[in-house]
Amino acid sequence: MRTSPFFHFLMLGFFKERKKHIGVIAISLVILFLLGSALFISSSIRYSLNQTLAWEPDFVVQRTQGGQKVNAPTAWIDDLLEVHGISKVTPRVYGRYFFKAKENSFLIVGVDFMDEQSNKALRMMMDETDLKQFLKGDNMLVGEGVSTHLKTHFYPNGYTFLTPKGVFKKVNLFKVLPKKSNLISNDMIIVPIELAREILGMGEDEVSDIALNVPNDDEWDNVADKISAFYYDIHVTTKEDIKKAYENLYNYKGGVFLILFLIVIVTFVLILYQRYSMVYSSERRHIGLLRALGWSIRDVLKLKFFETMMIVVIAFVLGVALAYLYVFVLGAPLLREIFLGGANLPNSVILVPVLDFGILSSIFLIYAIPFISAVLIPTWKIAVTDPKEAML
Amino acid sequence: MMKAMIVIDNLNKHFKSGDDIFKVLKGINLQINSGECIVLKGVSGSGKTTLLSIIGGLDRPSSGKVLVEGESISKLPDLHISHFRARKIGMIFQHFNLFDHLTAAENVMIPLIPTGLDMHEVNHKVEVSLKLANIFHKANSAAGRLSGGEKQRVAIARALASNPAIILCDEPTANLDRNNSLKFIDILSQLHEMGKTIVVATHDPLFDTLPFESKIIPMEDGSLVDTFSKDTLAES
Amino acid sequence: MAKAFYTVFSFLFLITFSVSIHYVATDRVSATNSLSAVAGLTRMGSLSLSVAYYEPRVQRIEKANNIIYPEMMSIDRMDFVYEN
Amino acid sequence: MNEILLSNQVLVYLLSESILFGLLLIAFVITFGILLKWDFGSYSEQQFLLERRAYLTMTILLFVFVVKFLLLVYFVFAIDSLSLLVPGAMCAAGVISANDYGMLLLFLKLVILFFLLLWMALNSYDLRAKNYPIFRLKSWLFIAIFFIISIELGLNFAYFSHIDTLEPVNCCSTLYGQLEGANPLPFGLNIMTLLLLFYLIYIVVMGAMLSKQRVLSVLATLLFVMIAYYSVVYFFGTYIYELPTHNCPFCMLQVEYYYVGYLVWGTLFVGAYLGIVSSIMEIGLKEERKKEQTSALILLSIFVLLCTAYVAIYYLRNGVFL
Repeated sequence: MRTSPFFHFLMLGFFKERKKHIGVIAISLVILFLLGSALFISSSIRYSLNQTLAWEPDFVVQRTQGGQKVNAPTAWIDDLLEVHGISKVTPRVYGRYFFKAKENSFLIVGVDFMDEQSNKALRMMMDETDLKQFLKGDNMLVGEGVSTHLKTHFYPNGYTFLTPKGVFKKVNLFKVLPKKSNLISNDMIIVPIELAREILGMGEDEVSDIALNVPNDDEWDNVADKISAFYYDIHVTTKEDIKKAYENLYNYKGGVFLILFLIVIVTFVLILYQRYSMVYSSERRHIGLLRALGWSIRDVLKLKFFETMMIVVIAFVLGVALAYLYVFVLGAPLLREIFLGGANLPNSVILVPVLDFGILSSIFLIYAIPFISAVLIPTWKIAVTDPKEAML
Repeated sequence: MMKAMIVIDNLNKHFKSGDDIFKVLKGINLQINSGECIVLKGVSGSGKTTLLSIIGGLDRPSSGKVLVEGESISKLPDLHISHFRARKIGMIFQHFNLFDHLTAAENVMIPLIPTGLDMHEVNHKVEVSLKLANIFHKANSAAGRLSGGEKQRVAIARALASNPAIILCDEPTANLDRNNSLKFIDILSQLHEMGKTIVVATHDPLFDTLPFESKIIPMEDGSLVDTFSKDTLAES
Repeated sequence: MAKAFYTVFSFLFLITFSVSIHYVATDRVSATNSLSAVAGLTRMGSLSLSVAYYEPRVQRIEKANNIIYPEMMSIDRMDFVYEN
Repeated sequence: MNEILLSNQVLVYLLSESILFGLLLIAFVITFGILLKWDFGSYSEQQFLLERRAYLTMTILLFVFVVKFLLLVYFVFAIDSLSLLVPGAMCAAGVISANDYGMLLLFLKLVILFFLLLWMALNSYDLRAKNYPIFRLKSWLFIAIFFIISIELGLNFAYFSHIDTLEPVNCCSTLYGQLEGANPLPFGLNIMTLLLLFYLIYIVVMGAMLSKQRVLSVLATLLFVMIAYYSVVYFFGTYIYELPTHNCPFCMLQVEYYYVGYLVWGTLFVGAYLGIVSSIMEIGLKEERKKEQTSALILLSIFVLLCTAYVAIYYLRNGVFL
């Protein structure tokens, strides 16, 4: 085995006195773990949402009055269809249904199953016979959160909705949406569009809002301008806006986390500075001896630098791996509630692993730079120890 | 033909403590030739340890010069003075100064690390100097577990590791019993035969009658009292 | 002691390796597919947050999460971020 | 609080830069004190203390150099990821031109890295000599670097706090594209003459380095960096993107082009820096710096080969030039 004598000595010092390093590595692990988990969760959610964006409509047109969204008339659909460059204009009917007993709410979404895209998507979820069965009666597809909630309140096979008109409407629970889509479907109830109108108390000529696609990206701005000019109370949201909102949401949550971490890091730096000043001052005689035996300041600095780098690398790999295990294997219990909220229905999402250069380098920089900076001055102080210390 | 190895020219050293200036060495002039053995004798506080560390480049003079093989070492930048220590000086300390958690061989390795040799050469040199100091059989025992005499021999092996021309000993027998002290003197005479320049700072009377040619220089209150040559071999 | 080094670093390597194995072997496609299916069906891809920031505030019936200051916003409320 | 400032990468970046600045501030105070009292001939305790303190400056600067280099890559990466938030920006080009500070900041970063490298070279020479012959020179150089870095820190904060997320910015095609026939190239060159110059100056640089014409090699390398920049943006880049109208120095840093931009710009700048610094050292201090010269030559050659390879491979595959 060809190793350099310097390396050999570095390892000797490092492993024979490992007790000195374990404390620092432990604190580092905690910090890296928390930081890594927060960033992993937010980037994973952001990744999944960006994946679903491809299926979302390019534009959503809403009617607003006094800043509040109100239902739009179906007549708008025909107007929009006449604009050149617009395809796939579909009405959307949705709203929240409050489960009075516990003050929880579901998202009721009405779907026009005759629509081509909806039909295709539905086929991705169930086979032919199921499909026919489903369309026959008053059936609903519910998210996992809804299904659990209903079950605990003794509605295992369906639920009787109370419409705003005071009529009871019984709907069968046909199927639970897969757990994998929990990120968006947890509190969702999918029903045929007419049924949704009934439950939400909307008129036949009303829709919640209108979704439309513009296949030519270059025309987006033009079309948005054109639609906005149609009515005085129209509000147009583009896919870009949604994308930005996601970006902001997770920058916001991640950012708040990071700012909290800055405080932690400052404390960390102070502790490190103290600790290394202490550890190193106990090594004073040793270093003095090394210096007396012909080690230059540069050699000692090199030794201490590599020692620090070993700690940084060990802590970084372990910390990130722990965070990975916690978030992507165990599903980040507790911490994910900060990102998803835990006020309504408990959501157990499956977080798709996302590791990229941006996250890893961010974690590394925010940990390693304060760490090494804190150790720098104590290291220098010990490295310039007078060789005559060895004579005392 | 005697070659001047170390030349000390009007060397002064003082420490400041508060407003008082503490003069440790006062105008020392000395020439040490290659292959000579010098014993600096004096009570503690006479400045012999300070003189020794200035010769070894461990401490800096306040004024005056130390020339080793014609080159002044008292004003060299750290990188160079460290190099000088690593190549030219073998130090033997009063308290052995070994790393207790390392083995004997690893202790001997330390001065060889900054010289940039590869592992193979280093191991070879370690083995040679351990054998020279007659402690090779304990190469792999932790230094902390060795007896006083064994520790001393490891310290000697370490001082010899980079094959230096100059060996400096600071109170080498202070922590040894009489038997081990005599063994130390044996090794010292071996080194003398090898042609090393040796400087010993001690107050041990054992060094008054060394079995080989040496020069005893008494020190008192920071100055050399008198220099006289004493041929102990001729006397015996 | 170089042995200790190799032990520690092969351990770290093992960890990195198993993380990458898990990362590569994770079934991303089916997760993405079921998300896409729901998004395609409903034309909606918004998060199923227990807080829906796109909802108008007046409609909300919420439990005060701090009994001493019931009017204090809970930490999971996001809508104030988007008021621009 | 601006939403840009809440982006993870920007936060991490600004924090790192601030910490580095704190360290540099310590180094600055020390260096200033040393410059006032430095007297190498003296045997006083104070002089030895100053010599020891100089080691702290060295340690800090070495650390800062390494981290600044990493942070430059990280900075480019961060602004690239911000292009999602800034309307109209398709890549880093749009974000960097979102306000007047961006381009200046990027330029300063390149300048700082050059000077830090120069400082490293001077320092290693100074340490190897036996009497710190250029100690004052390198200290003054550090003080100059410190002032540039202070400006850079200010620009960092000014830049990131003045990115408007509502006002659309220009994308690279408007920033670098040839609009209305205006010629973006310097000295009224056209693509053919630009390419001719590119290879010609490359040969001059090689020749000057090999024949040890130091002054010529510094000048030629400087000129080469400039010509190479325009050549990559207006000619070689189009082969990387395989689109004749796509002129942008930043898009090639993205994953779609396998991050090749980092390699292209990295070899060019590191190669040129090493060449210039080692040549300056040889002019000023009469010292052989063979290793640096050789690595500079190798890096610049890799750069030229890489650029040429993109064109050649495109031609071999499609049988035509763009």
